[in-house]
Amino acid sequence: MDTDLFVAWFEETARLVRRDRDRLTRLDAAIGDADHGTNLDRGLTEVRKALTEWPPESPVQVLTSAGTALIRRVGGASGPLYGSVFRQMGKALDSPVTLAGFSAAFDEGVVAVERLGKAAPGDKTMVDALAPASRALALAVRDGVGVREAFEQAARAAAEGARATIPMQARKGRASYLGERSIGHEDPGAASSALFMAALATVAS
Amino acid sequence: MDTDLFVAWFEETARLVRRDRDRLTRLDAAIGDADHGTNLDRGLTEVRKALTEWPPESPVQVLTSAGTALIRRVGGASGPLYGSVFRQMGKALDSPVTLAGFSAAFDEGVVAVERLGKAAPGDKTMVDALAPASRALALAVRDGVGVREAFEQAARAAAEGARATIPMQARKGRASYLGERSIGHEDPGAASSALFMAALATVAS
Amino acid sequence: MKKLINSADSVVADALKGMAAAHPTLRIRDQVVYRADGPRRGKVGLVSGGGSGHEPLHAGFVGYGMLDAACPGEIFTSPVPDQIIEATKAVDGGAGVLHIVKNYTGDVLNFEMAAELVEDVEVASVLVDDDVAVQDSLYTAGRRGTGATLFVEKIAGALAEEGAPLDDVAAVAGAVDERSRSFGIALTSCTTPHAGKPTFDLPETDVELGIGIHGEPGRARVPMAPARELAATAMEAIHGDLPLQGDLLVMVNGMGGTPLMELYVVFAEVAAYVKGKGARVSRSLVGNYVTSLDMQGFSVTVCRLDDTLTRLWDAPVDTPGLRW
Amino acid sequence: MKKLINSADSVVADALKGMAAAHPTLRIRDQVVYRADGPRRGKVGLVSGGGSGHEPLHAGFVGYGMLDAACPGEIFTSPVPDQIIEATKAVDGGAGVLHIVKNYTGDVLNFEMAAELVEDVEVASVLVDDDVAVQDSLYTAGRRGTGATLFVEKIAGALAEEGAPLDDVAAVAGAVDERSRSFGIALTSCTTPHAGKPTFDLPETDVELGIGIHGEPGRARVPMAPARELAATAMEAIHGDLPLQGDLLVMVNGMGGTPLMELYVVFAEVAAYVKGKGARVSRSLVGNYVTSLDMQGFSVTVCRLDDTLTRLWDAPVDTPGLRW
Ligand SMILES: Nc1ncnc2c1ncn2[C@@H]1O[C@H](COP(=O)(O)OP(=O)(O)O)[C@@H](O)[C@H]1O
Ligand SMILES: Nc1ncnc2c1ncn2[C@@H]1O[C@H](COP(=O)(O)OP(=O)(O)O)[C@@H](O)[C@H]1O
Ligand SMILES: [Mg+2]
Ligand SMILES: [Mg+2]
Ligand SMILES: [Mg+2]
Ligand SMILES: [Mg+2]
Repeated sequence: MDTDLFVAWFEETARLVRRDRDRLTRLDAAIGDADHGTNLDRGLTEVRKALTEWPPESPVQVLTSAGTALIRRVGGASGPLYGSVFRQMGKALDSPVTLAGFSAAFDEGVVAVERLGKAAPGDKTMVDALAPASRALALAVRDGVGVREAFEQAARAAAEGARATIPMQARKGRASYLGERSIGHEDPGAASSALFMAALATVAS
Repeated sequence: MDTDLFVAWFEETARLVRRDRDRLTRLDAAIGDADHGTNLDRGLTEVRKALTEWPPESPVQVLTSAGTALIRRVGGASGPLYGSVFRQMGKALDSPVTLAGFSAAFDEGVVAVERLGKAAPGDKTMVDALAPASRALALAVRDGVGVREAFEQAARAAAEGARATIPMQARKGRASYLGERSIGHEDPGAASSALFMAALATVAS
Repeated sequence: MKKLINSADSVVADALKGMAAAHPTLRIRDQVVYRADGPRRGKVGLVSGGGSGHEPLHAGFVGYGMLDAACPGEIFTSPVPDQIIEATKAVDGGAGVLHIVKNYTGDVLNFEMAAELVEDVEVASVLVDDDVAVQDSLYTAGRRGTGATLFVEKIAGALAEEGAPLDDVAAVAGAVDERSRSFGIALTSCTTPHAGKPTFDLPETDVELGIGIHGEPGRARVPMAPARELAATAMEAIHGDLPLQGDLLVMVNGMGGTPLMELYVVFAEVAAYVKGKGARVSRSLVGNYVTSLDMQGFSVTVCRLDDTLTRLWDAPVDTPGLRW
Repeated sequence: MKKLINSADSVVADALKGMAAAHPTLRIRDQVVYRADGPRRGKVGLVSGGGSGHEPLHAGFVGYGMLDAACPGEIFTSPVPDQIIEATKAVDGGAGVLHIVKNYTGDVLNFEMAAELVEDVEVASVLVDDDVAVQDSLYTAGRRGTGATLFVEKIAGALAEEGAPLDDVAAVAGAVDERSRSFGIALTSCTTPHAGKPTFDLPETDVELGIGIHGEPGRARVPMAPARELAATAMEAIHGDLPLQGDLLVMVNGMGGTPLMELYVVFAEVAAYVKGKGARVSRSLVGNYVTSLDMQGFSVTVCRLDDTLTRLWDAPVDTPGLRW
């Protein structure tokens, strides 16, 4: 896995988030404050700008640069959280990048989010998409499947994880204010996490 | 025409205005500020209260008391204007009250409004209902018709006068701000003037 | 329509109760709002009033350096002479009383009646008519009084506080009115508590130009446009009537339902427009001051300042709605 | 949706341009709003911030006796660490800086990141969490920060102006938060410029109880009721959490689209409720201070005063949004 693949990952994510911006904002309107799509779209535009203006020379640079751009431009809860995923992943990534290395580093990123957000699976947050994706990657490594297949499994796990947030009652973030009224809606952060993983599957194929 | 008839006139007007309050307010919403029905209803409630609390002993007292109550409670443009009609009419009324005396006094009331409001027929105001009513009374006196018939002719003239304001462009009051956009709506003050005259016809029959 | 009221009939009285509870500097009696510390001997008294629904105008401008009393009528309905007579007598400190009257038929008639009926008090009147949306011609009731009322009340109030005689206070009030122009634009109608539904229907695509402050529809309906264009429309109407030059006092006023953030967006455009004409925004005010219930929209009021007016504008004021 | 904006993307920047043009006492740089006369040597600096859409909070409270800087984020979006870091460095006069943070995950995370990254400046933080509509439990992100933020900023700002050290300023800020409670009710949803339609649908017959200030729906939906009952609902929620007693500072705050007249109607009911509990409205504020764009509705915030807090509340303040 080379620098270009990592760059392509964020470019494809940016494309998907732009495409789904209004859907993400609508999901956030239902149980939050109607800004998630706009926030993330603004952040990923900044990520693309950063990656173009200072062309990265390694996967680690891509992750650090993207994470920093997200922190610098997204704001809200999701900015620091997504920023931490990728900055932490960048810190943990060994080169050259193997699937096992990717999986381990990604998991550190997910753990960083859980720690920063004090969120656990079942709290109805992005963790409910990210953690299953990370687990799927780990299983794929264990089972020795190829990169493409592994990323596809991760994307599926993330999408299922996002969908599984629908019946949950939120315990973290803005949706938690709603109490039982948060039940019945997909978490916007989990939905956007699924887009990150879908983008990964696309660029690996 | 005795004191009771004059009291009954205002009581019947109060009833009609209460019944048509929302219609008058709607007319005012179209070309004014949506308060004419409320204003007049409040004023006539006060008139009834005044006539009950201090029982009048003559037609002049009814008119003065009603006019004062209207001035004291209606506010807006219509309060001073209607108040002046009846106070001025009271000043001009001779006793005992004949149809000719009524007609002459009423006309002085209408002239007072024209003077106070600087309004002439055609300006799309209450004058467009009051002036024709006054003319109808004068004609009835000239032709020697009975009181009941005279008041009915006045009521018809007022109603026609009110309807005739529809195609007019307002030159006085709030509706004048609308310029040509005031065309096509009945003037609320003319409509309420028609109710005063309708009430008169009812109590005389 | 949902409103934070107990009933349409009691809304004005209930709001005045709230004002009395919130502002110990005010005294409220028989639907007249007074400065609790008035009248002051030898000071010209300032009385204004008009229909309710324009808050903080007028009652919110009662206090040191501004009004001595305000007479709130029912919603959008001029006060009655009784209120004005009471207020005029109560605030007279021996130096006479100035009536500040917005030019509406109802306000004019009721204030005139009151002025005639007050005995033993010297009364002068100033008519505020700043709205350039209305032609002052034989075919209208004359220009409406809108945003400039605040300027007149503030500046005349400051001069009265200095102890100037009635003639001078009336003169400066008249000067402010002559040097001021306004224009308003509505994005939505307001809803009066009694009517219970919007006074006019305005589709999502359109705005009303040249509105008044009583939910009267405007002079024309045009397609919605960005803030820059709407601000330019208002400024052109004003500039066309009174060329913008020199030092200006500029107010971007919300109609009641428009958030402050949007008013600042408009103010940025107004300031740029003024600069483009070579004039200068010397003093400014951005906020909801002369409102029309819950209407969304804004008005701009511009006053050409001179040194005296600037000094009087800057003079201390201490009212619920304006304080410095 | 009609809004007085040029575009949804530029609304925050455009509004800040307007603020800069309207208020010479402010200096605005890189989406941070500063006092033009700061920093002052030896004075603790106060920095707050949060999503935009709550105007005049926070930027409107920058000035003498209140904030030294405000960091406005995008609409309803916490500011980013860069803004907070810049602001913190710029306002430090050597005595350290207090971050006043409303308790929302995003605000907390971004302020924490910034605090970690600022070097050479002593930073303390106070978390405002006054909204009794939210249970502070393991099952929520904790109570939200709403109206009490204004109280914290005003009172801590006054103490900082007196030259108190950072610890004391942070302590009084914490004390104000602990002694304050809020509850909000919405009659309508707000509409964010980007979404372009109401965040939630609320029928003509219903209101939302226990709303936040970002258009989040509330905890429950109940039938619309007269102002008296809605005020009682809010006051009961507050009184149930922090019994009303002694001298109170009471704010009836509009959510942005509600006219002042209605807020006074509510205030009258709130004052009557307080009296009924044997407590006293000692200080009050009625107006649009901590808003949610164009939402119609109100919130009540109550703070139990003591002599020190009263003195600090009364101390002079000179900001666009609060001045005495
Ligand atoms: N404590 C938390 N831990 C993990 N994720 C969180 C937490 N709080 C919020 N989130 C995620 O952030 C998303 C909201 O992001 P966004 O709308 O951009 O920020 P904000 O809530 O500040 O408006 C939520 O849908 C959720 O997935
Ligand atoms: N100058 C005037 N002369 C005569 N009638 C007038 C004048 N101005 C207004 N009116 C009448 O008053 C009516 C409006 O009354 P109302 O709605 O109660 O007062 P306002 O216009 O102050 O809200 C108009 O429909 C018109 O008939
Ligand atoms: Mg959000
Ligand atoms: Mg009317
Ligand atoms: Mg009226
Ligand atoms: Mg947000």
